[in-house]
Amino acid sequence: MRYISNTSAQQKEMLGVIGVSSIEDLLVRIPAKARLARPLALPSAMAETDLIRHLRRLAGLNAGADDHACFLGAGSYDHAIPSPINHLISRGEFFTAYTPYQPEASQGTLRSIFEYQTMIAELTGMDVANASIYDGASSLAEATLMAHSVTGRDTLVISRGVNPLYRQVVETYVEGPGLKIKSVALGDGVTDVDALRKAVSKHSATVVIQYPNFFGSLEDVRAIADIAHEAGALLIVVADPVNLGLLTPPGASGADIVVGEGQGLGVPMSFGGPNLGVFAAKQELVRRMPGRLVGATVDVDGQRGFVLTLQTREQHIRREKATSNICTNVALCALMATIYVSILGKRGLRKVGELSTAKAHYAARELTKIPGVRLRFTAPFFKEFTLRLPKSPERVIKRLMKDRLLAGVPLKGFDRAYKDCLLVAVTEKRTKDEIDAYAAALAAAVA
Amino acid sequence: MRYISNTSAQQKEMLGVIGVSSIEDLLVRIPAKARLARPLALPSAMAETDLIRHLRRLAGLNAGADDHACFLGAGSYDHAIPSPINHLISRGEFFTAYTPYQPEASQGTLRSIFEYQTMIAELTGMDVANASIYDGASSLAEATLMAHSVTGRDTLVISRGVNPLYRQVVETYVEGPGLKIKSVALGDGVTDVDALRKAVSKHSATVVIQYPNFFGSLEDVRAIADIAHEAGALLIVVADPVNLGLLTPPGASGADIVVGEGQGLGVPMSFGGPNLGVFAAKQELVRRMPGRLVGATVDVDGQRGFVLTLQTREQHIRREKATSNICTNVALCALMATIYVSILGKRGLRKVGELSTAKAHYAARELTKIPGVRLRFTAPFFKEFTLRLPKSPERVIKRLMKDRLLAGVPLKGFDRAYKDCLLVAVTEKRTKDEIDAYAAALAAAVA
Amino acid sequence: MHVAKPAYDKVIFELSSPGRFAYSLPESDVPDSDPAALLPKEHLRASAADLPEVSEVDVIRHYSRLSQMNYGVDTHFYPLGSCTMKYNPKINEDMARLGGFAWLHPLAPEAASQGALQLMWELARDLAEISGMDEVSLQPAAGAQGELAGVLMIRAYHLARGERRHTVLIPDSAHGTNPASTALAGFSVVELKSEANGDVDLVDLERHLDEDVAAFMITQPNTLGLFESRIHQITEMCHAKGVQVYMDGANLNAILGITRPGDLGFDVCHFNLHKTFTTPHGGGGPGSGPVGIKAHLAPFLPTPVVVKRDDVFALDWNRPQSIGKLQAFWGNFGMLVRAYAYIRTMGPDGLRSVSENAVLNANYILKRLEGDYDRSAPGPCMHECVLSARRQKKLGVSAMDIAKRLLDLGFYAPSTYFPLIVEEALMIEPTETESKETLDQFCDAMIQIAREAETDPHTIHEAPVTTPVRRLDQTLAARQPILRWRPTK
Amino acid sequence: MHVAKPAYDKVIFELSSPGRFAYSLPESDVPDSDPAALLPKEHLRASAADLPEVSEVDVIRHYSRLSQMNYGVDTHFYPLGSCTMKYNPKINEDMARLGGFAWLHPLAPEAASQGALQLMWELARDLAEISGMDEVSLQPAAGAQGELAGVLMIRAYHLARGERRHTVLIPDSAHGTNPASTALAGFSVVELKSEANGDVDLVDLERHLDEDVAAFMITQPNTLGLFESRIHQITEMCHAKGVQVYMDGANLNAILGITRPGDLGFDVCHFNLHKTFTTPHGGGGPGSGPVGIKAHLAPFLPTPVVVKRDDVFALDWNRPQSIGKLQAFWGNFGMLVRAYAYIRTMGPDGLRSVSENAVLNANYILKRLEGDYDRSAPGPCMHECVLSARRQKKLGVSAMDIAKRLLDLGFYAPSTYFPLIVEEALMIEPTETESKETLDQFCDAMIQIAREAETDPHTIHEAPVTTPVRRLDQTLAARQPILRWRPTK
Ligand SMILES: Cc1ncc(COP(=O)(O)O)c(C=O)c1O
Ligand SMILES: Cc1ncc(COP(=O)(O)O)c(C=O)c1O
Repeated sequence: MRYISNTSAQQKEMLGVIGVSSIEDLLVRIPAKARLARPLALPSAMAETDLIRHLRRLAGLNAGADDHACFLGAGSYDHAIPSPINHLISRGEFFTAYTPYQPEASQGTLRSIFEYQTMIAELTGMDVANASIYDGASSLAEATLMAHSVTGRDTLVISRGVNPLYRQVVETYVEGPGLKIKSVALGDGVTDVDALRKAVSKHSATVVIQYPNFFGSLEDVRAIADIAHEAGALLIVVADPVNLGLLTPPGASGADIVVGEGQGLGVPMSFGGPNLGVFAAKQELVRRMPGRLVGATVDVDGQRGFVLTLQTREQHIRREKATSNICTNVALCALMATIYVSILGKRGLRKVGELSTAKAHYAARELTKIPGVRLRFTAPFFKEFTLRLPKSPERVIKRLMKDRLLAGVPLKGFDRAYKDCLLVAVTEKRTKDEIDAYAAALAAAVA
Repeated sequence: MRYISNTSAQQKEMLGVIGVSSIEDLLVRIPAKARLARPLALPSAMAETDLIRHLRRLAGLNAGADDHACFLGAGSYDHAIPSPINHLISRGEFFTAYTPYQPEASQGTLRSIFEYQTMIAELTGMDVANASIYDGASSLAEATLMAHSVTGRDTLVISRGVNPLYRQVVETYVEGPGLKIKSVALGDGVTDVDALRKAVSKHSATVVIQYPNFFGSLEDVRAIADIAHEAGALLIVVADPVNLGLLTPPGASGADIVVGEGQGLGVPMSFGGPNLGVFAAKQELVRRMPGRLVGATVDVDGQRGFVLTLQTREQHIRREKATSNICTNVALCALMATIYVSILGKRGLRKVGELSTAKAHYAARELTKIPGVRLRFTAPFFKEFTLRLPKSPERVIKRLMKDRLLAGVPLKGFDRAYKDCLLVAVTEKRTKDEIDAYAAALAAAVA
Repeated sequence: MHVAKPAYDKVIFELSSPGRFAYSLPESDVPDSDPAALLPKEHLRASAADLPEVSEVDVIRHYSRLSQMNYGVDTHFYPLGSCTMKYNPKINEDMARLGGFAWLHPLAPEAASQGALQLMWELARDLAEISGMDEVSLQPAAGAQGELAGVLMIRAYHLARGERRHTVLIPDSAHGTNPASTALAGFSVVELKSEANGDVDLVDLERHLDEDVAAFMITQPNTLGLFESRIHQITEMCHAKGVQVYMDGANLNAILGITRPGDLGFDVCHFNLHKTFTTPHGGGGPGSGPVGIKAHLAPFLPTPVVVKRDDVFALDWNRPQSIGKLQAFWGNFGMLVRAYAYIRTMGPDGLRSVSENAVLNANYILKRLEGDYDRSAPGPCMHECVLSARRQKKLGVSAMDIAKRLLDLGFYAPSTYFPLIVEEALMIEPTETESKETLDQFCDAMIQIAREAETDPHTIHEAPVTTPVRRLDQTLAARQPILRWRPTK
Repeated sequence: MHVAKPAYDKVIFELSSPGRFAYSLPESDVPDSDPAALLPKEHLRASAADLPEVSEVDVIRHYSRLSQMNYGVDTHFYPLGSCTMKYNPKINEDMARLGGFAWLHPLAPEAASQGALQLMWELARDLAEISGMDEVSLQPAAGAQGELAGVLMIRAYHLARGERRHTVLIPDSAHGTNPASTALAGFSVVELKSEANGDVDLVDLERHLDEDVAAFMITQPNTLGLFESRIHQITEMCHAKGVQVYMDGANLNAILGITRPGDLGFDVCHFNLHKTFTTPHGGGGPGSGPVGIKAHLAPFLPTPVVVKRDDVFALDWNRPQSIGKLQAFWGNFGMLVRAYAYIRTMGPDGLRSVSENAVLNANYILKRLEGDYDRSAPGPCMHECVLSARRQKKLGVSAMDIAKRLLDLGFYAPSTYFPLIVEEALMIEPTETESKETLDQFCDAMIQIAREAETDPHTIHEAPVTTPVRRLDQTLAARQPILRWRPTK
């Protein structure tokens, strides 16, 4: 076996040293009735060339954004990924290292996480960020638990502008602690502030909104922050950091915790995972935060170095009293994001936002010129918007696939009220030609 | 510019230090009439996403062996390339290093070349190998010049079994020194030994054959070596090292110099370049060899280390008297080959030969079952063979492209005598299914 | 004499120069693209985020240099117990990066995702076969999330039967995520004392099993690297009291093709694809923690479930009793591709051989070191062995000191101080991918350190001296947390 | 105190263990596959080649560790004069690896290679525009082969006009490949003495120009990094005598978009895509050395020539006067893809900016170091500057010593002892991709060394001490050449 180094001669030699005659002798603690008496019923071993052929075939059955114009969003976005990222993260010293438990032999990872924490704090406008959570949804779930533990309150007030997939994950996570969820309806594409005001009470641990929200619209974060804070609840804002090069950071509008999906920062969509759960908070909440934190310190010679710190929050020390059960997180995705932000930098990240805005608005203009196609909401949107179609979105999607266009996410599955709606995302990667082709194809499809 | 580090502020600062006011001031030695008065007429800069789109389109116009079953050979072969090779050679420390002029900072490259030299010597059955020549053809050309300089003789006796493209390169290289070339005809697929005996004389610097030859047939190297040596000529054998895991190494049959194309050892075909010119010789010829050589030595502390050695053969020292003009060679391709040979190893390389033989012979059997399709020669062949077709090979090729089959190399362009012939190569990568599909498609095409 | 190079000591922000950039973005090709005209002013950032301004060469050089400050499996032996730091095959990386996988949007139409869904369906089926479980969900993002999912399914199961059970039993030898996940699922954790070798104390277990107990959660082989022999008895005892048995599958690398959790009576078992199935650790993830269950728990599986209907693969959302979702999409698909490629590469015989060699390697180390370090338990171990440095501790050399010294000798360190029930624990997991030569070098180093503890403890206390930084002040880091870079004025 | 790790000291053969393997090959799926039955016995190797027997993890770890013993542009500043060690963009690597490029067979039908041919056709056209030449052949595999092709075309040109000219004039400052290639093309080389700053000595040139001279071959900017101002006069003098003028284009990075060889009167010029156009050096190649020519030399271009006919790209073999082929196929296509990607990325303004910044960076270094090292010539330089360590040499510190000391200070070394006309030459080419910060660090190091030469030469003589090996015995290597590994008994 090419992944097993010892030859049978060496195996014999080692058994000799151990003083047994076969590997069986080492398995004596496994009782006979526990033993599997047959080989595993799995396909037999494939050679590398056969494996490649097989997996290329499977991959070929999928409509990837590498050869389709992708207007899908709803939590995963086809932003351009600069080439250096993959080259750098593929270096074995990063790729095949464990969590930096031995900091002296892990300064590469530790330094990059420290940079990552800084970037996320900057982008979100918060004081501190952790080293990552699995994805945006679980990051939100962790944030609601944290709000609960900080406030000692049991009700979560969540806008229906928050990605429904995220809300489902929150529901899973709050099952154990038995927290209650109050949903707040939308007005015209954004959280109904009056309804929110009514929903909030002294039992509210947190108010959760998304910015821009699931439908692409821009919430009035500041106003909602005030409502939450008046009631003594924390404001959690779900935000995609790739948008925050251009948009006002939630921290500047009063958020106490900002979570979100960082996939847009250089992480391939990869059918939805691995992703990058971003988590940032105000300084005073740091000791209640879930996940790893890297801090700066010095070594015995006084030289700067980095370590995992405030570990008494974590499961390996605090066990059932830990702030979270998270252990393995998504360090490599955080590294991708760190390199992404380094490459895009101060001006580039803003430009990604500008281009996405411009192209999304152009697309909305062009698409709504088609008879019967309208914007579902009038609220201002950013790079994603909700269309109402005169024909079944599912049919339209199928039709546009023929032109190698991934037209958008149909909303029926999320909410039947939106069964005639299509959520369209337009990143900086989309070209005018692609948008025009989309408009032409859509016009034909709904004609 | 993302590849230019200095900002305009820094540029100004630097100009200040230099004591000039603009970059123009640094270009004073370039006379006005030499200056280009307009911008270069090139397409304007493309962003990375646009570039990717453009080059994917160009690449998509080509029929690569990644999605076609490739039966093309004639000097470039679709052998399987183990995945680790690309991962390792892509490490910046290898990829972006220069020729190891500072050995202390280049031990990685030097060690790997030392390993490469050892592997090539082993495979070819020779004493020493150099660090590489551009490709098999230029390697052969260098070998003929070396034979000329060693023997002081002016005539090269070259079998028509040697790849005609290689013979063309030899012609180019011997134009300067004014050497004469005598071609020796083929008998039934292999060099006509009687004709060879007649062609050889005391003016012959070398006899050149290819093993297996251009048409896939196996030459009697030993017999030809005797003829060459009797006349005091050196025997140069062109051989593909990937075949020499199974086949008798030319060194064991009397070759004095072995050259060949090492592309099969893990180097992508890449439309024919970069390739890997292999060059190996007997010990006594080492000081007449072209190209770089790495040798073992010790450092001031007595530790083993490696350096470029016997450099007085080379152009940077010997200038017009150097054994060759070669400077940059193909070190990275040599590294690919080194890793390839490490992965395949003693048994794997033999197995590549066995599988190629088996599949080529199976293909020959199946294809020649088709009425009118015959082997052009009866001489034993290895992984490549020459078919005579009942219909125009060009037409057949075009027809089979529809089934994503690259059927073979038509021989008309090389020699009109073979205008009904197709040269078919079958590597270990081809499957029975592909061969059967080929047979079915060919049967239909010639029916 | 050789001297160390001064370590690189930059943070990317410190390379920044105003106006420098590495990005490549096209100019807008659409009309009317001024964001100030398109978005209300209050939504536009008042000032640009303070991010690095560097060139592409800055980025490449900085992160290449940072990487050189790390040890990885690709460069070093990494005997980190419980983590299964085996070699991560490169072909898996190529496969995960195929366009149809890496660039596939999770909400692409099902008809246009059939290859991805087929891969997931097959992988779930294969993991079920490997573990002897009936169904497998691939959604959990890592082991801890697999635990959460598993415990939540147990909870839902009891509730569906009308039972409210509040506690989960967990041995004191368990990994920290076990109690943490259990608590997160709303249970109280009762810690059971293990026997000295990590075996379950059956008497104690018996005593604790009652109608308030929802589950018993153990690691098999246990965290001392020993197979729990009385496992059938244990699972039967539990089942007799209506208690579900959960297996933490972190140590699955010991038993592939040899024995199966499902056949041992476990009701739930999670996998760590980033351990047993070669997906790289990446400096701390991403991982993937699929969870397998017996049929009675199937109604509670996370949504959606990948199903096959008439040769068409689909996501089934219609699972009214489901515990719901764990992450936004379907699982860490990129990791699933790697694990799938690995399983296909190895085949059934290969996988069995993995475990056999993992066990052989661990026992070889155990044998070679048992003279110099105390064993935590008698007899052969499975895929890892836990030694104690208590002898060295008496000489003033702790498990941590030994770990640091190993860094200087060219090895990453074993896990230390885990499991908690072993004093000065050194938990060593070599994995099957290491050769005897490497194991010998490591054992030689360990023995050298044992000697040094007796004769030259100073060298050990000074260690590491060859790493980019030396021992770091953890207390300072925690007391005055500096969690982000700030410009020095 | 920090201490260096002991260097890794293995050769792959030393990791071998009989029976171990890393390969993955399918079993034969065709009948009758025994080679002994298919091939005559004498063609089968009597005994297996003595190759390594190692596992995949052995391979990965060995070569990862070897790589760590190298300095590359990705990790270090590489001020190697004449080599243009600029940053190699990563996107070029991705593009060269696209399936339709990397897996394309050179003899695939033309109709199935249109994308590759188009790329070559466009690149040749672009290089012609950049250089002001009329046509460009992409076939030469490196600079030296480009020279050979160029000189052979000149030879063919003269012969076609019925002239037999036997000599080529080359300045003493030339790179070694110039005389070597010229000799290979069958000419005698006459070396011309340069002026002290590397300029052509016009009087001497005039004296040598006669009917036996086929060509004059110079580097522009010259190897001292200076632009030859009287270039029009020179090319005119030559042309008046029927002498062709060849430009070694190794230094093209200095003049992109500023001036063009073709406009200066050159008849032939080669390019080093591995210098100016960012294809990586790979530890010594592959490179790519296209050659550009004026129309009168077009009949002699190497075959085949990529042509465009009615929007279809083709290889034109019908060139009866061609000098023939230089390598088996069409050129180092993989490198052409990279160069093409680079030119498209930069555009005309970007390329000009490359040269401007390359010149700026070199002059900045020159300015900062001219107080401590002797300049080889007055005035501003182009893209590189040549310093002399003759002052240091008097203190017993040679150019080589300085180079070694730089390795310890974290930099690769400048080119040393080239050009030959400068005593103790240190040839420094920073390239445009380096930042002022890096240049300053380098200059600080150089100045530190100049101080050390005065006060602490011992440190310099001991250098390098931080590299995996220290100074190596070159004499021993050449006297008793050990050119391959052999097992020790
Ligand atoms: C025994 C055991 N259980 C659970 C876990 C948690 O797994 P993860 O880190 O994937 O969440 C680990 C991880 O180290 C472990 O070793
Ligand atoms: C001035 C000059 N000419 C020619 C060459 C030869 O080029 P190559 O190494 O590509 O053959 C070099 C390479 O260093 C050079 O610097």
